[in-house]
Amino acid sequence: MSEHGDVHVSPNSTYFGVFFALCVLTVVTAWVAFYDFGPFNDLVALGIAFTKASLVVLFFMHVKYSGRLVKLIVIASLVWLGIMFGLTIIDYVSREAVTPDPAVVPSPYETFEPKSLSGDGDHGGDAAH
Amino acid sequence: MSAHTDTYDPKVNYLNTDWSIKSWLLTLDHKRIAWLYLVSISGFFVLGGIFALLIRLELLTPQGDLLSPDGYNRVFTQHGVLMIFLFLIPSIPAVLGNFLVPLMCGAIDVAFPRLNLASWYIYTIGGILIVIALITGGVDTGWTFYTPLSSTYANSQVMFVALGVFIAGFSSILTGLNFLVTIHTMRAPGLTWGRLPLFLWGTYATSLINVLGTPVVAITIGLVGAERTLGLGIFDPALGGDPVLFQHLFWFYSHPAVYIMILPAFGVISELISAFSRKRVFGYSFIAASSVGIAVLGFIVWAHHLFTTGMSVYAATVFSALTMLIAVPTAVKMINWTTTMYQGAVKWDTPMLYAVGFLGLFLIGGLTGVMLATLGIDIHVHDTYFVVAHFHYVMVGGAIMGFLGGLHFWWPKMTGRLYPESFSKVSAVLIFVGFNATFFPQFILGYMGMPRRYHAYPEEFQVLNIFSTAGASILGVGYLLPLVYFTWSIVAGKKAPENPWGAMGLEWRIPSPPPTENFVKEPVITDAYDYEHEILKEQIEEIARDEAAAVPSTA
Amino acid sequence: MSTHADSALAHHFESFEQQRTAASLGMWLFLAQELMFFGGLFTCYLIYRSLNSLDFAIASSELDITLGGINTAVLITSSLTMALGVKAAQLAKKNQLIGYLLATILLACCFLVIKYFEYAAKFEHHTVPGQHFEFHVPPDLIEKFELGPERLVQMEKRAEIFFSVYFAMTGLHGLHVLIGIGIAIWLLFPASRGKFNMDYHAPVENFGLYWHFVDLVWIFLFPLLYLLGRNIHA
Amino acid sequence: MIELIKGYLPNILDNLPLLPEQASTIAAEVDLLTLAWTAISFVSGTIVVAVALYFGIRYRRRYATQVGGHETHAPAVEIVSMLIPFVACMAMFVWGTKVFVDMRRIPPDAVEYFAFGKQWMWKIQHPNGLREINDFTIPVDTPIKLTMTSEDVIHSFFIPAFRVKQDVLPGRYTTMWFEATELGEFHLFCAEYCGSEHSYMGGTVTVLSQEDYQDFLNQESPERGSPVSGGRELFTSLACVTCHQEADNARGPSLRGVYGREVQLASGTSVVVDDAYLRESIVNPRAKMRSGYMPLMPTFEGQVTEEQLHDLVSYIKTLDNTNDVAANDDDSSDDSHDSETATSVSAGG
Repeated sequence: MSEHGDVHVSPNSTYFGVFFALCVLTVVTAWVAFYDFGPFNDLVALGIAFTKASLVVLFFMHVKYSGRLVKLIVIASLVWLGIMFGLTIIDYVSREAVTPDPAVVPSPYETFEPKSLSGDGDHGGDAAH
Repeated sequence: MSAHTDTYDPKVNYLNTDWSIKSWLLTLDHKRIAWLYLVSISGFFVLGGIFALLIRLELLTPQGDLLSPDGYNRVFTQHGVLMIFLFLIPSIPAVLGNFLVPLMCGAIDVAFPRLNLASWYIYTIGGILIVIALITGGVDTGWTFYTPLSSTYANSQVMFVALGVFIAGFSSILTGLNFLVTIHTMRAPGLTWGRLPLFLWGTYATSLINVLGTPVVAITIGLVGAERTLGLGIFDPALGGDPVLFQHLFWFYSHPAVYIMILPAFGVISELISAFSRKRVFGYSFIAASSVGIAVLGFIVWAHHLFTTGMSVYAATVFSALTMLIAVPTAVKMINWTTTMYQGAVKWDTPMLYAVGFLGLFLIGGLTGVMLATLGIDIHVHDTYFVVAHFHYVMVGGAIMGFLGGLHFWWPKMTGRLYPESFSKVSAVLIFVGFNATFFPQFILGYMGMPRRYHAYPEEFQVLNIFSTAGASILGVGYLLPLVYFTWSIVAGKKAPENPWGAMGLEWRIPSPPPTENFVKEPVITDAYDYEHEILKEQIEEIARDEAAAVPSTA
Repeated sequence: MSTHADSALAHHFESFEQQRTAASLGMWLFLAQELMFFGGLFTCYLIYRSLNSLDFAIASSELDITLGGINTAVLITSSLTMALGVKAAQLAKKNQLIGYLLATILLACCFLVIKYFEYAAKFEHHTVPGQHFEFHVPPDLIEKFELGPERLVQMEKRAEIFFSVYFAMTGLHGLHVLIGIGIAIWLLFPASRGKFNMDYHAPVENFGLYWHFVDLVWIFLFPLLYLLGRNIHA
Repeated sequence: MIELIKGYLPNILDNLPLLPEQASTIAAEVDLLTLAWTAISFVSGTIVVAVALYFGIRYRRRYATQVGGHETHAPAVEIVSMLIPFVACMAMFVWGTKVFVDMRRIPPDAVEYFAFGKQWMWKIQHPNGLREINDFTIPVDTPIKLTMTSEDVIHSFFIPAFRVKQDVLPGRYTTMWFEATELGEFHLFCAEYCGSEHSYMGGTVTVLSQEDYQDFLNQESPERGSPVSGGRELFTSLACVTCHQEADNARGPSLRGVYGREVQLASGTSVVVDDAYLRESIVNPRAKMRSGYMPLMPTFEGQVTEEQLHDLVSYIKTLDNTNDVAANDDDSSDDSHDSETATSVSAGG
């Protein structure tokens, strides 16, 4: 693993530069959060977060100067996270919602307390008599 | 390593170098840690086996008269938890893996020996917590901990077991991490990736799953615990939480976990078939690549456990197709193992019996797996005994056959003793027959519609259940035998030579049992399966002489 | 023990380089594991927010953006001191290393103290999930989004999910900060004995990686939990 | 002893069917798919095992120093071993998905029924409001759409003879459909593990001819029974039994023999259990909490009528140490269990 042979030492200016950039981006992200960009709200916030994260990973964590294996681990773990997010969400975005007519069937949980379902019917107690 | 040559005493090996209890409990030697694991998982296997026995006895009659419903629920849950989290997942990686990974790498030890010992302690703490749960009332959620049953409704020791599983999970994460680093950085000079024994490829793929998958189940089970104790409501349907999300997260790990159990077994089988055919394994690079391929594919198929939950039809279709892709690398392995025997010099010793038995059983397990991935069939057989039979074929017929095969193969190396070949052959046949008698009827039961986790069942299912229970008793005897003759062999077995099988591989070129430092002289790195190599010639001839001496010629 | 009494090179390694590579690889794999560990929670957040984005936006406006912002700054600063600390260890500058470690510990404590005040406020306002959970949608928002009584009941339940996710994520993150403080204190001992140099500084370097990871998680938690949906008041 | 064992062993030949009855339109489709897969598996499995055994015997080791040959890679073998399973799987995937889509595509003319799962019973509501518990009576040759939800944990509605199964989730509706083709009685199971009495959570699907089904719908609702039997039914259907169990770790106190006894309250005082205390505890459970229990019980105020309240109290009064708490006993036989939980049909809504 010769790519790890020499230890990389960054100059202090790099660290302070990154720190300064992180501070600025934090202020920016907090400030823009109060403005409405329509469908891009999440993208802006996450874009800034990704930029900040990349700065930390590349410079504070020295990935920019690390060997291929470390870079591979970083990329692979992000890909795996992507698999977990991506394949879970495809279920949720494509589920057909079943919402029966509340006049026909008592709705569970949401607007009725759960026990009311069992309470009213089976004995024809309050409803029928 | 050469530095140790001058102090080497051939009578001292890793087992007899120090007899004190402390030297075992505080050992950093990967070979001794393998023993710590072997003893602990055997204990949990026996315990899990007793629960299995109770399940089969209960199901002998349709009425559910041996155990109360709650008692039965506890028994099958505990069977599952013990067998999966405390036996199967650590079995091959932690026992054979710990013993063999450094040996096969030509290294003195794993990369992080202290972490390795810590992993065993973490595993033990997890195990103790689960045992405490068993003693103080048991757990009845099923090993899958589905919410909201586990988070809100269950009335048993869910917290202890959840905590135990959570903690034991970190043991397998750390073991996986250790092996990955070891295989990457500790290989002897000249041991290139293309020369790696296939057992290491299997272990490598397994470790990938351990590191990337296990944390997800840990946090998921952690959330269930938080829901029970702290009142967090992440999966609570009363708040609009989705219990199916729990299942997604749970199976994100627990499906790959099946490959944690089976991939190392694949590695073992590759070694066994090659060694007993004395032939380079067929299509080496395809078997190696398919291990990693299965590990990766294993992560994108989890939702096939959710087809009946009311998940999206489109997502179900995607997952069904992805699942079927796993048939391809698996078939590659099957075919290559078979063709390895072509023009080989096949000897039917006990480990080979296990290997061929594995081939047959895993074939059934794998093919029914693809049937289950077929949407139209899965809807009917999901959560029935068909599924139970399928995963037992994979986990018992696959993983345990692989584990036992490997244990028989490397036992002379681990202990320096030979086990009685006749007994071991009998037990291998008993296990094969008993296993099929136990689980094949369950395929039919499942298709007939008998749901799993049933404590009482309609009468028409009884005949097949009787077959199954009868088979289980044969299987039980089959599993008891190795326990007896292995223990006996440690005390009174014949001394094992360096290489009793005439196998290739670095571990067969050091004394049995190995010295603490593994390699007394710099290991000569060769191709792992070059059976015509000079190095092997002398050893094979020695075996031939021994055999000729043992069997008086009748010709 | 596997380490020789006076050498920092464990006996099963051939060279410092091999040892350092192994340590760094091990740490990165551990971080991959950590990422998946938090990933489970992020998946919960992702699913629930995509299903209930308005509910989450309204619930998140309960959080104190100032305290969250200050905490972000505190963690970023601690990341800087840690990065400088690793450099000091590499260059065998003993006193600098101790100073930076102490600064990191101090900032981490500061983070936890602020977190404590945030949590205390939640307990006071009954926005802690569980039996006593209570959440009331601000009247101006009821009007703005024309929320009917049924939708309000639903929203209060979804708010409990939001706060469950909030406490799970920040709680786990806080636990990591706490563990980090413990490790940093433990590192002070070898640091004060001047054990670290160009050849052997893996413990400090790996702790640095861990600490940056903790910072990274917060970099995402801050916008996801505190910021997204702030503009509903606009 | 032998007699006992004989009693347990049914006639083997009568009881060894290999396929469940095909009683729905989808059943034959599923069976055909399964048989096709079984055939493919059998052929390919047999080939692999036969070849392995042949190689193992044909190339067995003849002398102790023998080593194997050089045939260690053949691209053709690899290509074939990848291509055949890939093609077979994709073909079966398409077929299997087609069957699945048939299962999921609900015919527009399907009649909508409702099913509610709860620990541990199925409650069915017919389109006209008629309700059944654990029995599901349907007309033959009619597409039936079932909309389902659960009141507690996840259950799964499974009719093997129809080859259909659908999980029933709390907080959400799921649907399934089927069309029965055969008259008769079929098993209804809960396939998703749901707690203590999971194996007993099921019943019978009765398929009637169109005329018989009409007769069934038109039948009179049964007369109201005695207060005690009414209370017993309520005790089950309101799920009181879920918490008020005999078990040591039950969530609620056992009610067996509680009437007339003095019990400890959480407040430190004690009270004699009489009609008024039982009533108050149902309507306002937290007013006088028993010591040692969590305040988990929901109020039933407004959920039970005065009449029902009276029935419940009457039933609880009869619970002495010889009387069974409904559905909580360790019944060993299926039949007696069913009679415990199944309540009679009555017209509701």
